[in-house]
Amino acid sequence: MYKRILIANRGEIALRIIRACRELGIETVAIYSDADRGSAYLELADETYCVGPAKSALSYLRIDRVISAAEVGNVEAIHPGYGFLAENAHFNEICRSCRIDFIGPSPQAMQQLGDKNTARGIARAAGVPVVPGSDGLVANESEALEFAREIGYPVLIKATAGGGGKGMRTANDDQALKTAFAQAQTEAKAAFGNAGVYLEKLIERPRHIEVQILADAHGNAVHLWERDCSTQRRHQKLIEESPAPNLPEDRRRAICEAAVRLVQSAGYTNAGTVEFILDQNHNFYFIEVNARIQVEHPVTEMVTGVDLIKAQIAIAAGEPLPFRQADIACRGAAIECRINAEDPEHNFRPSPGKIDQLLVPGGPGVRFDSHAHPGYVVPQHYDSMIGKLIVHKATRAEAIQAMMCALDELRIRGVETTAPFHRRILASQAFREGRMDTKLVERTRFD
Amino acid sequence: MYKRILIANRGEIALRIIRACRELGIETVAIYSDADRGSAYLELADETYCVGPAKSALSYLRIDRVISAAEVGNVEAIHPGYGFLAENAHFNEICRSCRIDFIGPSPQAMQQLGDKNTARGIARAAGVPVVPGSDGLVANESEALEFAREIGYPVLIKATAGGGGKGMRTANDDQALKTAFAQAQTEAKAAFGNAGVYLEKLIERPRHIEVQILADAHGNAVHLWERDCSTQRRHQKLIEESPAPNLPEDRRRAICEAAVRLVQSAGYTNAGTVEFILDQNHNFYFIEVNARIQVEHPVTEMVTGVDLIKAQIAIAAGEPLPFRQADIACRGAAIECRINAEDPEHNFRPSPGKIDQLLVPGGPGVRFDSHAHPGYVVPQHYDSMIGKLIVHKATRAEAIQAMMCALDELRIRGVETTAPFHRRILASQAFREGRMDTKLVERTRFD
Amino acid sequence: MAELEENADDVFELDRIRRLIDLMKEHDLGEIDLRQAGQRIRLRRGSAPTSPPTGTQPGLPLSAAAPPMRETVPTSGAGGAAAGGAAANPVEDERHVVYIKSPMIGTFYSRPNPNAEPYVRVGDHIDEATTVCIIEAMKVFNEIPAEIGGRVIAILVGDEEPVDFGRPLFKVDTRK
Amino acid sequence: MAELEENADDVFELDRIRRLIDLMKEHDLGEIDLRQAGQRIRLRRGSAPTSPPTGTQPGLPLSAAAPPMRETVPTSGAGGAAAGGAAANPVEDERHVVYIKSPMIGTFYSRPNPNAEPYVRVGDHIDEATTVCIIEAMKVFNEIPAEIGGRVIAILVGDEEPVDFGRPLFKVDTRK
Repeated sequence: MYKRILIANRGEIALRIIRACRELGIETVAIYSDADRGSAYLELADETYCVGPAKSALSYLRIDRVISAAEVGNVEAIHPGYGFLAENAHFNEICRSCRIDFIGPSPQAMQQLGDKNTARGIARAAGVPVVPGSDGLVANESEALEFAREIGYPVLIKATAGGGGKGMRTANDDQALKTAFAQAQTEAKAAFGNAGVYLEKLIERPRHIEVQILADAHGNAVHLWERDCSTQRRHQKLIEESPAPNLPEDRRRAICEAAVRLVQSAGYTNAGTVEFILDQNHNFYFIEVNARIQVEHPVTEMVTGVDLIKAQIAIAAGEPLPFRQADIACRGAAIECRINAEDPEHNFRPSPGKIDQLLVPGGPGVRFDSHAHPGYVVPQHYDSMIGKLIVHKATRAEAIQAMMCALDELRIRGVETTAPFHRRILASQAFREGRMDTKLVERTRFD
Repeated sequence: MYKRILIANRGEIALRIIRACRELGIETVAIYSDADRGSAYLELADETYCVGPAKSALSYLRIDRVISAAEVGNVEAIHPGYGFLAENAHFNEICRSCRIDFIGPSPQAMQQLGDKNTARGIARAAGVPVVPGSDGLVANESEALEFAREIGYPVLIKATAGGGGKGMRTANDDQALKTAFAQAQTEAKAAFGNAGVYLEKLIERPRHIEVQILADAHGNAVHLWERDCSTQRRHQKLIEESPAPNLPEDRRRAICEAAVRLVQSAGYTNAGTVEFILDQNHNFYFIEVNARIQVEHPVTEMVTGVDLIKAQIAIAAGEPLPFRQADIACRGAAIECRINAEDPEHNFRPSPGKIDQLLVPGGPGVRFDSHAHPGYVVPQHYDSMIGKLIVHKATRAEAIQAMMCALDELRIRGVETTAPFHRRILASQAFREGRMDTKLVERTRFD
Repeated sequence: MAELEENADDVFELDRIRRLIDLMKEHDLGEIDLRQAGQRIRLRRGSAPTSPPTGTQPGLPLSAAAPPMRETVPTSGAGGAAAGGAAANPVEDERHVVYIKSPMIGTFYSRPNPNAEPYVRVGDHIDEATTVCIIEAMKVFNEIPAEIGGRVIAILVGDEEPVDFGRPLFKVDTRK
Repeated sequence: MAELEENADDVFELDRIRRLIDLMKEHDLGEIDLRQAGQRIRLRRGSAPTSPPTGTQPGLPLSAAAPPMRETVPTSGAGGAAAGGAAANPVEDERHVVYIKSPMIGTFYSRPNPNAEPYVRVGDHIDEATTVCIIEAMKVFNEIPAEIGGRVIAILVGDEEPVDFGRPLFKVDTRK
């Protein structure tokens, strides 16, 4: 096991990793920017180094500065957390070339799965369903019609050079496809100077289901069940939970096993998340692999009892997984709410500033992962998350109830937070019945 | 289920009960004394009433005031917490005569088990071992010798009117007994004007093992496994844990089953704790029943996943237990440290005052049950406990390590606390090897 | 103020300054300025000074420090009743006004029975032994004596309202 | 209080002032003004001293107000380095003293190689282009230019010591 690692991150995930290291008896080197200077969590590290000014492009994202801190700090490994350099294959490679372990997958696995087409290919080869699509340009209307009939309507027509919805059309039948195909080509040509379009099956009201996996360097890979992260706002996850509600047990096992097959095919090691979308008939389609620990990892920790950060470190240090698939039970239900310093009453605008008062909920099954404390100043330079409130109870209904109580109990003064918004989502009929999809929040008015 | 209950307590246990009620959708009426006026936890109650001045004899212990608050607050039941009126059978009876449910056992069960001799009798009848003793005065030396040979040396000679060690002697053989018997009689006569003494088997280096039980009004009773509370200082528990280390599985099952037999024989309902002492050969002897929820209940909650406060309320409301014995697994290991506002460097003198800073540890499996917050003033009028730090991990060794980290992370400024002392105990060889007995702390110098 | 006078001959006594600051914070004072026989302690909170100080004015009364000590006596809901203990209000211009507070939790009754006259009305003169109300607790009707003499200037709770320990019930002007 | 009484007749007793400053910072005081028998301690927080107070006694130095405004520049462990940003020290009487701070994390070298002379010594005059040291980061030896001119009055880190971003390296007197 390592004696000393560097944490190339900040805030709650830096604190989370420091705590795991302390429990493992591993010394920690923390880095910080000017904006995080003096943060209380830094005092828990054995050594701290300032790597630059507040702007992350000049500090947390500067590979040379981070590596230099690792050299000055004389560490054996770097834990990248999430965000910043966590999925930067180049950084990953530089770490290894400096004889510093990167706590995550190999640069090769990271790169392969980071490329959407390669990842789709790996998935197909592993027998993992992907969203049916033309996998290349559709030359003309008749080819489009043929392909649409093959994968079934509704379909989505997308510009190959596209972005921002330009050159994107949906079609529910042949007639609509004919019109839409021409429109999409014209629009794509006008917008990007490239009329090339391709076809994809349109998944209506999709759910976002992801599977936590752990794979060691000895060929062992397991899943730690799924998380439902459908409760999003503009592609930002708001509420995550495990297990996914209203997911038949056979589908659940199928999706989890597919995730394991995929990472094994890719030679992937360490912790990772395989993301799927799930249609309303419980068909699942592989989307991508997140080659890092994720914000929402605690919900999985609560239901499985596995410490994912410690597992990451042990795997990177070459240890075999200490459990097999059959050992990993999913007990009860866990929900996480991301508490962001944002004002839900004003279009979620950031609300940085000083936290004057912080009263944290507690009791059995309540966990608050946060680096904030009374007097802490939420800097304006980074993402606005100030904590993650996690609740674990015997059933989903109890977890929802406990989460509502915990949100009511959480008192933060000095900055606005998303807590009241979470409260309203949890109280909604749709959420309580587990009828979330990724657009639920955007199309619903929560009172 | 109840709509509204009163909490006849203060501090962390009042907060614990309020939280449970909120999760159950039960309204709460909190009472407080002048000294607790304005405490943050009171804001989580639906109604609050001041019942008197700081002195508990004039407030929390005043049955008439508490009942009056219950009437004014129009509640259906009272949760007494621990301490104060929790084991007052008279209060229990008055509640019922006022048609207010007392959340605890019946006054009859409370009274029966509150009387040591009756309780011993019930235990014997239920086939539960008690500490062998003369169960009455020993008339003369020859009777003493006969009895001592019967129960085996070493024995303890105790004054029937005794207290504070006066008239108490130990003897390891016949010769010593002859001397000690005479001395004890003389001393007892001098100290209490009553020379009556009785004999008891002396348990050397005893461990304190207690079993958590739940019994409903429908004849169902289960145990929730044991807690080891041997780590005490002057009969005050410092550290509690579950499961008990170094307790062979067959003995463990025997002790837990004995506890269930005992409470069933006594017609006991609600939550309770059956206390045993365990000798170095793992023989166990019944001591007493604590007819209340206990300070250390969270360690049981962590390893079993059962919310004991909610269970208490449901049982009092007449609901049957929602599980059977076989459903209650004990997973991992949990440890609790009582964080008291006391100065371990100055003979544990109380250290009341204002908490200027409070940084609380966290992460997976770490729970801090406390009503304290930055700015909270620890009143001088009540017991000095300001919080309970609980850690739950897969193994005892991991739990010890995590608890040490959590104690290091806990930062309390403004008052002295017992946290550093706990840290030293946890680091000791004796504790780590699970070789605690009730005198370990007193005879050891922890560095 | 008593504890402040203990070291009155040393304006630099830190504990006193700390306590003064506590006072300022508690009472949101912008400034404290204490002078006495060539001694002076002046503390000011916040940032920009409005006008420059104009030298020592002899004879500036120390009682300028009094208002922050005013006891706040909320008359609102039961949960927010005022601190118990001394009933007297120490504010200089209201030193003659005291509150009769509830000695127990229970239900307030202003009259012995629904058809009777109230024990006291606003304007009534009372003495120490006058029964001012009944508080019912656990079916016992406790007659509450005034324990002070004076003129009732306000009745602060309504009939059959729940009151808890320390809740102000009557406001009394104790001037003869 | 013991240490205060030792120097009770010295308004410039540093510990006392430090503690007064702590009080001011902790409680956001704008000003403290203490006088006794011709003595006075007056501390005022915030940057803009509007106009000199008219009550100032002749000969009483206003510089007693300086300490709270002094930028603290710890020269201790890497973790406690001073805030980055402007290198200039704003204290009035030290406005000519500036710090050269490390622009990166790495290892400090005072000389180009172990056998060479140091780039600069205390007392040396430097200009903007003068190389003052090397900071090695990721095996790259970065020559660090002074970027200010003046006379080196202190070297704040030792050879081969790790330095991080913003760590003060040299203290420079910029007066010509």
